[in-house]
Amino acid sequence: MLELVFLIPLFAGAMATFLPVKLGRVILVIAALLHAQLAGLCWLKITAPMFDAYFRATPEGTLVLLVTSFIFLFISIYSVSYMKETEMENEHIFIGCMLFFLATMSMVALADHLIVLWIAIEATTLVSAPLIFVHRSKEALEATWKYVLICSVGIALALLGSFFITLSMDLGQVDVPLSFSALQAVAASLDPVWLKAGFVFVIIGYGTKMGLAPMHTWLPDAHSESPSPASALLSGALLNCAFLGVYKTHTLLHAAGLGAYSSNVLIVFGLVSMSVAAIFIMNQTDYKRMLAYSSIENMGIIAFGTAIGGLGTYGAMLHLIHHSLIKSSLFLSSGNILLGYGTKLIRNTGNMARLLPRTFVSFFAGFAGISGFPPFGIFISELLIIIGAFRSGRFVSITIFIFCLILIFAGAIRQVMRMSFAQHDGDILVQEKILRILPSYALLLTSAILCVWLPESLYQTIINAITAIGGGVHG
Amino acid sequence: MDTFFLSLAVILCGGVLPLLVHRQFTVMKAGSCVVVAAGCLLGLFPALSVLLQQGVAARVSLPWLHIFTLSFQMDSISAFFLLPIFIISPLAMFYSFHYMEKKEQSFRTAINYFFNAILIVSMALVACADNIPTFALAWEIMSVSSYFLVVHDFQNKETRQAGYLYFIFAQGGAMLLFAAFALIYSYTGDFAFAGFAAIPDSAKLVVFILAFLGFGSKAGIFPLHIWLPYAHPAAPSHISAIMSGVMIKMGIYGIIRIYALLGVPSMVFGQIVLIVGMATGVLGVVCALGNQDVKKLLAYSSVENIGIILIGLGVGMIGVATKTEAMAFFGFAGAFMHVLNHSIFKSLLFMGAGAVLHKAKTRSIDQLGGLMKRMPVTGRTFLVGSLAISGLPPFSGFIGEFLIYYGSFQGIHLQRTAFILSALAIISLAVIGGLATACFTKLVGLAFLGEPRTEKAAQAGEAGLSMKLTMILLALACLLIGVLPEPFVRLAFRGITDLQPAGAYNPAAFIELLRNISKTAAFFIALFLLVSLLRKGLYWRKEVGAGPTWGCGFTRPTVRMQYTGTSYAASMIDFYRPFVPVKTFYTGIRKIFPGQTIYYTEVLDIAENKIHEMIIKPFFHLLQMLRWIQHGNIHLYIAYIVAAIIVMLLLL
Amino acid sequence: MIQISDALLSLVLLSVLLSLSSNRLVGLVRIMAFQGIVVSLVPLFLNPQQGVGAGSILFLQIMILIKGVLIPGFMYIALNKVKIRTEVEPFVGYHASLFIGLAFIVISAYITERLNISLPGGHALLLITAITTMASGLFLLMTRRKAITQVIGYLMMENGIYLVGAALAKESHTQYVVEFGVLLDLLVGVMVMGIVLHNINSAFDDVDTALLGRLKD
Amino acid sequence: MESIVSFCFAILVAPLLSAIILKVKAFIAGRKGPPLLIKYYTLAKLFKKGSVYSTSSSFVFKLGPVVSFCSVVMVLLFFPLAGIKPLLSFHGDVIILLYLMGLGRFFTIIAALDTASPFEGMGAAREAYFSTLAEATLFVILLLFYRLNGSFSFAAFFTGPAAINLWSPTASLLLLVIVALFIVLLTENSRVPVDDPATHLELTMIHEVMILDHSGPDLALIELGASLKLFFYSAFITCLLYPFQLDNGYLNGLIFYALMGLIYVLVGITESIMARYKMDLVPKFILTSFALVFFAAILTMEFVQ
Repeated sequence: MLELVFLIPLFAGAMATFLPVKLGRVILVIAALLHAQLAGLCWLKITAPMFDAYFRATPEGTLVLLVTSFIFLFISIYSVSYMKETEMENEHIFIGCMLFFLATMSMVALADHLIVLWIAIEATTLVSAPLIFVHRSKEALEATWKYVLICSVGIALALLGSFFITLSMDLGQVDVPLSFSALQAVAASLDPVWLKAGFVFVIIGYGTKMGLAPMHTWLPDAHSESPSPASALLSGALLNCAFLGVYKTHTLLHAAGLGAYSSNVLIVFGLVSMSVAAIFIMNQTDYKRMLAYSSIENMGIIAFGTAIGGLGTYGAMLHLIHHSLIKSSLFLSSGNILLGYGTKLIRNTGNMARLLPRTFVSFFAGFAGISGFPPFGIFISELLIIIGAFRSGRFVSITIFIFCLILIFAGAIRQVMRMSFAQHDGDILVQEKILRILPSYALLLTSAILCVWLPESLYQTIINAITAIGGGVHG
Repeated sequence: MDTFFLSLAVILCGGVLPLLVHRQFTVMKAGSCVVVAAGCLLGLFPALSVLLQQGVAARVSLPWLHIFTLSFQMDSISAFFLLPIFIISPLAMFYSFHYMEKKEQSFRTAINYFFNAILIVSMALVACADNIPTFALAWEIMSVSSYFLVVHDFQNKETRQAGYLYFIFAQGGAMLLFAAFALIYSYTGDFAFAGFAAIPDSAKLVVFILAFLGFGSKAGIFPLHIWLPYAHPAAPSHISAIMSGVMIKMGIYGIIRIYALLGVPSMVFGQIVLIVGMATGVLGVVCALGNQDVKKLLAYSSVENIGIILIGLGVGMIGVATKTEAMAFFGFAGAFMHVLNHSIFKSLLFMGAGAVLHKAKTRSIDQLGGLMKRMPVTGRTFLVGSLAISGLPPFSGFIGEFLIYYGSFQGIHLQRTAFILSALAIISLAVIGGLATACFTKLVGLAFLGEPRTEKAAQAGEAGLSMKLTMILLALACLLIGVLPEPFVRLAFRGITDLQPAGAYNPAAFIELLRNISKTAAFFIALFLLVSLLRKGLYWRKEVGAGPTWGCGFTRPTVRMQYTGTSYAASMIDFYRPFVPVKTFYTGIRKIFPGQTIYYTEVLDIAENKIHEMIIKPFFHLLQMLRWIQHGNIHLYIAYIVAAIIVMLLLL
Repeated sequence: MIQISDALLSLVLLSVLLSLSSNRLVGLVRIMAFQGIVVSLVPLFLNPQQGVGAGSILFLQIMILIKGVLIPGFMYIALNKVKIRTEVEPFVGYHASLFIGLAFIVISAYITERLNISLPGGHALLLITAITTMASGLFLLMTRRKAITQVIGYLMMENGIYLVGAALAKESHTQYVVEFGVLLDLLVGVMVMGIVLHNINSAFDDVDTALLGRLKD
Repeated sequence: MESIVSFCFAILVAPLLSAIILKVKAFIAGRKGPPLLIKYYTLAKLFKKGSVYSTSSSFVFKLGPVVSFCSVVMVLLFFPLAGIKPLLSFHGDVIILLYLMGLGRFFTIIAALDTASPFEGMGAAREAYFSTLAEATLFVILLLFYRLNGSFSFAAFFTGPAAINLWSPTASLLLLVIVALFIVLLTENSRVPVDDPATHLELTMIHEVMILDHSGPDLALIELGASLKLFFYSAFITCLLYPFQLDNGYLNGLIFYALMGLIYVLVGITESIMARYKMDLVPKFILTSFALVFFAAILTMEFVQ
């Protein structure tokens, strides 16, 4: 009963929405724990889907599911403490939507049917809108509006793309169920023109959701205005889900022999995203926006890595895992900073090393991790992507890639050092609490551990996920 | 190799220990020093045994993350570069025992010790790494740990800026390295270093240039040295000693390693290295001359010495390219020797500067003076260090430079390009030598001699015991290598045995020459003692008076009338203008009864200046303009999506 | 004999043009309701020879309910509740919009011509209508100041996409469950938008999206 | 044995030769001038005296004269005078010798800075500055010689069959070298037009101002050292002028010292007919010498194939 993975949070969410808040918090954590176990079962291939026309535990989906489940567990622990501190209005709605969000994301991860995937992704937009919106400030409203509208428009286009893929099937005179796994098998006989057109719309559509420039415009607003646990979920889990949509379509094109085309498209989008992130990380004034742009950058990296194939794709998958872990940890730390200083403006923060030492450690370590320093895994993934790109002879794009990485690092370290070390007059509003520190530590630690020891089965899952598009470790 | 890893483990323990016992300040420092020193001592054994028993190259590899192996190999080059790491680092730790005195910053000191240990370990791993991922990993750990050491005093704005700059250069350099390695991998499909030589020649050049820039940014080649004069002064002095004495050498190690691995006897490599080396050396020393900040001056002097080492390497590479064995041999050996020497005297000088900073509370030469009497040990050891770094016999610096000279002279008989380059190498070495003398006479003469220029300098006292002992030890080493160079040069010769093209030369005749040098040095010292005795004799039973310095008729001289560092260097700097711009600030005299006026000059670093003006500024302006993209207007945001679709459909 | 489907499609086109030139919000909502119903009917008449299954009848009813009644009704309530001034307030004038709408038709005709694919039943008009509707929807999204007109633009775009789906996809692939899901998403989406709209109105005293420009770099 | 004698003779004779310059200058100015033995008198007087040390100075001040004297003596030990093999010599000794002179300079400079006198500082700065340029010239000369003759020591440059001198096929190059060396001689020994040892304004001096505070035997060592240094440079030029390869050692010596005397006279004449350059023109003057030898070195690309 694979579907339990998203049914349980769905049910829990409904319960949490209507039950008292205190009970809701307990439900949140319990549901997260249950979900983690179910995801584990799914990973171990113990559960089978009931509606196998629509759902299926693909390796890439399993990977995303595992990551989502894992970070959700820690975010849920964090958000319990966070919500206590902020005395949120409508907390039951927040908790409910968190769980709904988990449910829809799990559905994305398991969806195999083209349109079901679309429905699930669209649903994530809808259930996450209240998460952004929860503070009801003018900025939050604006961010929510932009999020909902831009993403809806984008995803509507993805639906169009899915229709085009259906059309290519009709034109290719094949009649199979409209699921990725079925299409994969007959990919060669699909009509190439419409398949490409479908890919264009899908990548624009899901790319909007994934935060690929130039469709990324909603992302910095939404990620910076939502409460930190929600930002962590948006950045660490949601973007992966959207990526999954892109990835599956890319796989389809690759199987149809159009891999070169889709790779080029992905590379261009990846690089544009990184450039845009570079532009805005330089001189950024708001640290949550900075993290948001960093997510855009990393999605660009993942898209790029996926596209170049070989080691690069392996690197992209590793990047996906580690980015989720580290970025969600960073957003959790940023929540502590926001509580501590009461502002998102970098210039009003400072001297974190003294004032919020534990947060400083997690924030700085997270930053080092996201910039590709060992002992965090992004070091490996970036190295692999660079190597992979050279291996496939994409010299111009890798030059831009490296240039953007340096630029982003230069921009971000400036702000991070300012926050960590610069003079700050004034007191800390809310002190650090162990419950709000440990989750971000745990996430970082996981990344570090995965950089030292990657379990065999996880490695195998990654390999299974990437072999379909010519990824591998010997390419 | 087991001993090697054991020693690294011990060093790591020495790093973790302070974190555990940071509440007992003295115990923590002493414990950490002892453990790290023990680890380093242990590490010296395998390094020396590889160096002394020719051809022993130990290799260890273990799997990592399914697709990599972490593999280490200790050949003669690695072993040689391990020497400074394992010798200088414990001494610097020992020095820090009295240098890190702030008990209230006990935890921060513990963190400093922790990252210091990590830095030592990572440097050792860099030197022994034998494939791409291992190297990249060790390299990045080295960068990140040294960054934390630089920002030790993070309250200080300048320190933060220094750390910022350093981190960017470290990461940028690392990216270039990754690119170089990736390019190699794209041909070999194998992570191991061993296969590097198999790639096509055209790619080798690109790889070499990328790697040269990447490693050069760590070593401090011109114009990528910009971070150095900021980071070294910002770090605590024992860290500066390690960074300048040891860490930047890892950049040199990288250049040598990539050269050895590519194994291409092409002239171009040598030309690049030599020309960059000359520019680095000359501009480094001129900038050093122009700077009045003791530690900044020393940092620029490190740039200069990197230049000298690169000249040596360049000469060696040209020697290989032109099949002039002796030239190759001596160029490389000289570079190796200078690496060792520089690590010794530069750490000595940084420690001296640290002692001055510690006691006189200022780094500006123009505020010091007369320290020789107030800090006799520091002053004397600093003098020895200065003599050594100026490359004067009978001190150690001369030996390395001599080898490089000797190598360059071997190239004089060659034709055209090789001849001109050798000639230029010799000339630039001479110019660098002369300017280094000028620079260090300035440093010693103005900071340690004469009268104190400020109250702070007048009240300075001698440094603590551990600091003194360390400096004396290093100063003795400088003299020892200068007088008895043979065993050390032999080590350098052993060091280059694994540098294939140069390894075949038989330096027996040269050993004779070394003995001659050693004899000359001894003779000179004997002569010196003789003349001193003679002088003693001449003064025997004579009246020796004391009085003020003759003011040339000026009756009321003050200490402020002494020559300053700025004025000392002014005309020499002027000679090298446009390459060394000077910023002058002068308020002028305006009114009939002029009030206070301000005159102020600063020697700028051309690389920093020009890069900032010509690249960074316009580029940032462009970025600022592009920020318009995120204007907040949702209609246009949707238009972006539409535009993206249209473009993609048109390109379909 | 005039084919019913062609007539319906013409009606859709007409509604698109009307919506472009409409200057009253209430009118716009009514046009949308009309368009929703017509669009829902199109698939029924597209392939008359195939016959009509029970499933599709049921689905048609749900469709009309959602597109023609629920969503417009919901927007109507929102319109009343937030007391929006009734002008549409475009960035691009009504006449210009109308002309652009006509241009869309021409361009879609050209594209359809170029695509040169075998459409079910040879309905070239279907594709023209679909593309025009989508383009006009996007156009409304980009050129209308009020938030609620953007929602309408979004709806129009969805209608266009639905038409494409109806034109291109065989029913056998999508089995109603999925289509129902799509519809549900649409409905919830519009509701969420409406809620946000409501909140925007109470926070800003207007739903002019030009006010929503604080978040920028 | 011969070498020791020649070396001792050189040390004894050097002050006398220095006095020749004074004599020539006086002659041209139409004065009688000091006696030829004036330098000996001065040295004797200084050796007899005691000293006064500045309270500002430290041990470095006392070290200065000793080290600079020793360094010059060392150089002379390696130099073949009048074709006689020097006391010491080995392949590569030129470099260590030039650097030993650098060591001497180092100590002279810091000894000057030790007095805390602004004038001495000024002199020290100039000394440091000009010698960096002169040193470059010397190294180019070395590399030129190495290219011509393949040897690497003073003894090998100037003795043996392949000795470098004006009578060899590469004489045209050597002319340039001799002019350059003469300029270096003037610079390194603080002669007009670079420096004016006879001036009475400290602001304009280089070498003399650096030793203002030295007195007694210290000063004597410096004076003697200065004479020896001048002797060394003159001998360098002399060796280039003529190969001292006659069988008769005495004749060799005679020609050698005659040529030496000639060079001193030349220095005297230069001092008499030229004015001291403005300080900022001096580098140009020294650079001329560098340009000359560098040109010569480039020319070897044609000569030596």
